[in-house]
Amino acid sequence: MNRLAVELPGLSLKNPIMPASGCFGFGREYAAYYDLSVLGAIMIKATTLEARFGNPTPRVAETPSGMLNAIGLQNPGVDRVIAEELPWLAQYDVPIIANVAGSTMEEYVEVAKRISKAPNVHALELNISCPNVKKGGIAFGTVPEVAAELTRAVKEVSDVPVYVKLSPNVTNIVHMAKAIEQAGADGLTMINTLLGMRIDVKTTKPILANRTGGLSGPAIKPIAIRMIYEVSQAVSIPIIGMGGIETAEDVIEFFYAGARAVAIGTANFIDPYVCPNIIRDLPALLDELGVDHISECTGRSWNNGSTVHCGA
Amino acid sequence: MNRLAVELPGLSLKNPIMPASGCFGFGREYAAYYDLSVLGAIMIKATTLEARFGNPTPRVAETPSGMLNAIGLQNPGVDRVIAEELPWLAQYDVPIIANVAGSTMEEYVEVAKRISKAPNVHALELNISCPNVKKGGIAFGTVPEVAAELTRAVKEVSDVPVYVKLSPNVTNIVHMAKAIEQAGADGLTMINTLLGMRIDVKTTKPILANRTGGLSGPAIKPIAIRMIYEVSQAVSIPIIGMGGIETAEDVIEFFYAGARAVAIGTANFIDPYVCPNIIRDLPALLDELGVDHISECTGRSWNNGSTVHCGA
Amino acid sequence: MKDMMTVVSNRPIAHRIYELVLSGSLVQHMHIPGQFVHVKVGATPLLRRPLSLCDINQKANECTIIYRVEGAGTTLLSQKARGETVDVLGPLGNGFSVTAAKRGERALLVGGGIGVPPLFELAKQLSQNGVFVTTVLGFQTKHVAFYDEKFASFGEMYVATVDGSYGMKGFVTDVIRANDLSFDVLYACGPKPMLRALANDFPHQQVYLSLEERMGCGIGACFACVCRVPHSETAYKKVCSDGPVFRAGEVLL
Amino acid sequence: MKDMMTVVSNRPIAHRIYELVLSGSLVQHMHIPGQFVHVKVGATPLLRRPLSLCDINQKANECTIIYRVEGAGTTLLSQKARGETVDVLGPLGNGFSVTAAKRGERALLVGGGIGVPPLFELAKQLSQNGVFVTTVLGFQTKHVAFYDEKFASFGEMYVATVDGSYGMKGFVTDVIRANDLSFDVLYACGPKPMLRALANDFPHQQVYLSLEERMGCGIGACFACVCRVPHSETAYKKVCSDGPVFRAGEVLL
Ligand SMILES: Cc1cc2nc3c(=O)[nH]c(=O)nc-3n(C[C@H](O)[C@H](O)[C@H](O)COP(=O)(O)OP(=O)(O)OC[C@H]3O[C@@H](n4cnc5c(N)ncnc54)[C@H](O)[C@@H]3O)c2cc1C
Ligand SMILES: Cc1cc2nc3c(=O)[nH]c(=O)nc-3n(C[C@H](O)[C@H](O)[C@H](O)COP(=O)(O)OP(=O)(O)OC[C@H]3O[C@@H](n4cnc5c(N)ncnc54)[C@H](O)[C@@H]3O)c2cc1C
Ligand SMILES: Cc1cc2nc3c(=O)[nH]c(=O)nc-3n(C[C@H](O)[C@H](O)[C@H](O)COP(=O)(O)O)c2cc1C
Ligand SMILES: Cc1cc2nc3c(=O)[nH]c(=O)nc-3n(C[C@H](O)[C@H](O)[C@H](O)COP(=O)(O)O)c2cc1C
Ligand code: FES
Ligand code: FES
Repeated sequence: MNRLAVELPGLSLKNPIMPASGCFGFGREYAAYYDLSVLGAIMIKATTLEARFGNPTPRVAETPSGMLNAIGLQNPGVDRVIAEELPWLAQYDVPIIANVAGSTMEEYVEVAKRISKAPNVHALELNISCPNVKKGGIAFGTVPEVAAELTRAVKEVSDVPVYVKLSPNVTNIVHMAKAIEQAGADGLTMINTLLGMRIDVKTTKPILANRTGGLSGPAIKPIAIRMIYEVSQAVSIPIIGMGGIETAEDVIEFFYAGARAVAIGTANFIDPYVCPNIIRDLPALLDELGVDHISECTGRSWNNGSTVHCGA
Repeated sequence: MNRLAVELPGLSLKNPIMPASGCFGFGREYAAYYDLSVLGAIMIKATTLEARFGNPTPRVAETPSGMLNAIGLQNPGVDRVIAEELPWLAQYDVPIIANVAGSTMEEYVEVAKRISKAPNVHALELNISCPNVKKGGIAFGTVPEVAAELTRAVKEVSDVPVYVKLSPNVTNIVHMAKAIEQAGADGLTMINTLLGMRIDVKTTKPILANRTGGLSGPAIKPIAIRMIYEVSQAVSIPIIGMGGIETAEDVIEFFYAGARAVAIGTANFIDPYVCPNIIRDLPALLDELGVDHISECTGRSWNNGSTVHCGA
Repeated sequence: MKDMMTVVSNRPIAHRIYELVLSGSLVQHMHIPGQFVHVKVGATPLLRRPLSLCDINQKANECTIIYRVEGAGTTLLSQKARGETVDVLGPLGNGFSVTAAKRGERALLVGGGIGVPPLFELAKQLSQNGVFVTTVLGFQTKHVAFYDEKFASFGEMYVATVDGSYGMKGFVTDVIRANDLSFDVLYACGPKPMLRALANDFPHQQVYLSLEERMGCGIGACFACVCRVPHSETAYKKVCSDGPVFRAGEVLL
Repeated sequence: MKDMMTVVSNRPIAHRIYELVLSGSLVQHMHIPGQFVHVKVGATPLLRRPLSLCDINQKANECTIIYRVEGAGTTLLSQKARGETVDVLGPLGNGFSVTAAKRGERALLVGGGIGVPPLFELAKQLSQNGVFVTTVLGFQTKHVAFYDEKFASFGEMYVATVDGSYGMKGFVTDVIRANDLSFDVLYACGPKPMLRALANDFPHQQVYLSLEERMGCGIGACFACVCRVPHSETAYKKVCSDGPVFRAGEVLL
């Protein structure tokens, strides 16, 4: 028995560990460090319809136990991803989850339609944190109806299961999740980054050229855990969890909160071997915890009562 | 000239540094470490109508560069605060900002009415992150109309200016701030804690007895900076900033983002002398930055363009 | 009071148990057994760690702390070498009432696991006051036991281990019963179930218990560490500043 | 490649400038001047810090890095003592083309401030190849200048300081003009305005420039460090993996 194998819509994973979108490019760089086939899956970088250069630099800034990024969706466009990146990745025995982004619903739909037909793409991940240019730049992922509409539209054209990536920058993550579940999403991935900013005291200017950016890394882990805990008890579709994972213990914490698999982002930058290391460490940790199979960990800390907190 | 003096509605501060509510009790403990008169002001612990015991323990949990708390509004009730704590604080030459909390609008109003009459209370701080028991436990601070209504009601009865403390757990902090400004608030304080959670891998249980709690400390600083940056450019009432401040440099970063004064919470636990130390360090830092008066720092990094970010 | 103290020595004395000797002028303020220090181990982790004073040596300007390597903080602490410094806030809290036991009276000291350390300074001071000290130490197993010989130098010393690998098999309460140990004052520090058992077993005697609770500030300001008081819905005591030592019955366990 | 390397020495050589010598088997993979290592200084700060290789000593299994104390990372690095370890990822990036300058040709090495270090290994290798090395070093002021004598051992060496406290008053470009320095290949590392000025002054010659950019991964995966390429809206190069050294004109400065 493979104690780490996990079954999710469209995804038969040999283990539940995958690099998070945008933190692993299209895998080429990490392939120099280890065999990508050891991974459960790979979430590739956000892909848009046309090639994009992204934001001016600086694009990253460090924060206490975290980092801000404002890459700005730099990517070669869906057709080149299909022509160049996915075939290259096909040499590895690893399912690909394609991260789909856009500025309009039409763009998402078109990217999803095309990329979901690639043979090694086993699922889509809709990055709904992007601003909707037709709706005054309000992110798709902050209005339940808009996110639901987008989900439905993408589901209609996708050849593979669709996971929707939740933005944590919302008042009620459970409302969002339920709307997206009802719209037919096959799964959720969460959380994307929190909006943040840093200012350089010497120059008086924001450090990021884009001024604001997305906060990731260990700093956001408690927020991710809380949101996964809440959402996983409110929906019945599976959740791939992410946000600050660095160790096998962190992975178990996400499973206890309700995740069925996890993704690792920022930690890849700190240690390129972090994913294979976690995969290596998990069996011994399961032994220590007296758990046969990692799936048994999902939702272990669930509790039906609702929680209340007052910032005090 | 006092380079650190700051004027805010109801508050003539000798410097813009004050301990944040809930992180300094009613000052008694820190008075053993230094003379409280050195402080710009003191934000005292949240006060409710009746005495409350608060949540079961454990009430705190550590996170990367942060901590979670779920104290649960423990306090002796407004009448004892007025009878015992405020008169004791009156021995110090320091204005008090009274943090007002409640489970219903009526409770807030009653607490505000009573405590705003205390002679050394120079302003109120409405802690609107509390769940509204009459509205299904949805926090006052997450629905603009509810927050506005509460602000109006408290303004009507308060003898002193009213600052409203924004919860960061919202989709659009600018909407909240504007609604509260229109309702007549004299100022804003921000940010309160972010909702988070930690699970103990050994026990499978949440570490906090309350399960979720409020995330504070350096981890949330980039989120606070971003929100203050956005809100300060959208409203004309002053902002007292907080969230992860540890050093004089952090204070300047908050001013650049748009704060006119700052509060220090979690850092008091790590170094009881943090507030006087920052007050001591600020003049030299102003020299280094070539700034005569700290007020000149407010909003130095403002920029009219709006920012856009996509979590990618 | 807060100061940087210097590591004099820091060595393992049992499985994952370290004995840390610190030197600094803060020692001149340390007098009462059962008080603790709140230690900032490095830039990370963020919060301080409460650790009990185990031995106070005013003459040498040194104090000893014994800690078990648990998580990030104590792991980092275990890596501190002689000459390095740690940031210490303290002494904090209300310790054991040494004077509760009078010259010629019998004190029973009961320690469980990592609750043993503060009893050492207590045993020292009681002995100096002419109190007869009997100690019962409970551990999980032999290889995590420590300071047993040191306690034996003050008087009778019993050990219980859960697995029977050292001393009597069982709990400290079993030892007390088996040996019919009697006392004028009982002082205890250890896991809550042990404290509860002791409070239950000796409801009519002078019993002092040292409690543990997760802490924020450590000085009474944040209300993280409260415990309930009998017969009240809202009354409370703070472990950090009212305790960590309480009279049995004073707070709900 | 990633490994723990051991601090051999770590000492200040100018105001806030440190010279760090590291030892470890990773050195056997270090060959190319202008490459950098990505250093994790401790548990905090979170991200690695890119630092150029300044000297590679395969025989001794040692490499040298020179860094300026700027913020949290370099401050912590400056506190590392002999025998301590640092976590090093590297060597990374594409360094200077040593072979661009042939035996008997003249190489002009231009370094500004903390851009000076990678030129040292470059000067060494060029000299070994029989290339004539002239160096121009620019600093803010005298007390932050370093390695001037070391560079002088390879050939002509000029210094410019902004305040005129050492060498010529002005910028490296002033030195080049004043001394009418000519070359077959120019190699430069330093602040962007300096690199821009050099690229403008010598549009028709072989010019290699080493760039700096804030980095996430350091290996080409995160797209933090891109720069634009002439005549394209979407084309880019990554400083970490395509650079940090580029031919002038290859990327927009
Ligand atoms: C008054 C008092 C005295 C103590 N004296 C000693 C002593 O002499 N020797 C000793 O080994 N231990 C003692 N402890 C327990 C000690 O504080 C914890 O073992 C230690 O904080 C664990 O830190 P960590 O970083 O290794 O573990 P982590 O689990 O990583 O700590 C995470 C957080 O939880 C807190 N925490 C974890 N366990 C405990 C605990 N048992 N009690 C309180 N907070 C905890 C930490 O302080 C920290 O904030 C005492 C606790 C208290 C309250
Ligand atoms: C390819 C390359 C080679 C370098 N070689 C050297 C060298 O040999 N010696 C040397 O002293 N410095 C060098 N630098 C600059 C060095 O990386 C920064 O000075 C250092 O990262 C500052 O870290 P800090 O923690 O002290 O400062 P902080 O300001 O606290 O750093 C905060 C964040 O900003 C980043 N950062 C700050 N300044 C820079 C910068 N100038 N370039 C890139 N990232 C920055 C840090 O890496 C970190 O992520 C090089 C930079 C690059 C890109
Ligand atoms: C540099 C960087 C780039 C990212 N790019 C994307 C992206 O293209 N699409 C996306 O959905 N999320 C993107 N993310 C978010 C991550 O996939 C992940 O959700 C987030 O970083 C939290 O995980 P972590 O804390 O492990 O990094 C990016 C994050 C980082 C740090
Ligand atoms: C232990 C603790 C108790 C708090 N209690 C209150 C409170 O009673 N009322 C309130 O408005 N905010 C309360 N807060 C929030 C702080 O005032 C502050 O807004 C927040 O912690 C962010 O600042 P910091 O990162 O500097 O701690 C509390 C925070 C902590 C850590
Ligand atoms: S730890 Fe803050 S009150 Fe006890
Ligand atoms: S730093 Fe990540 S691509 Fe260059």
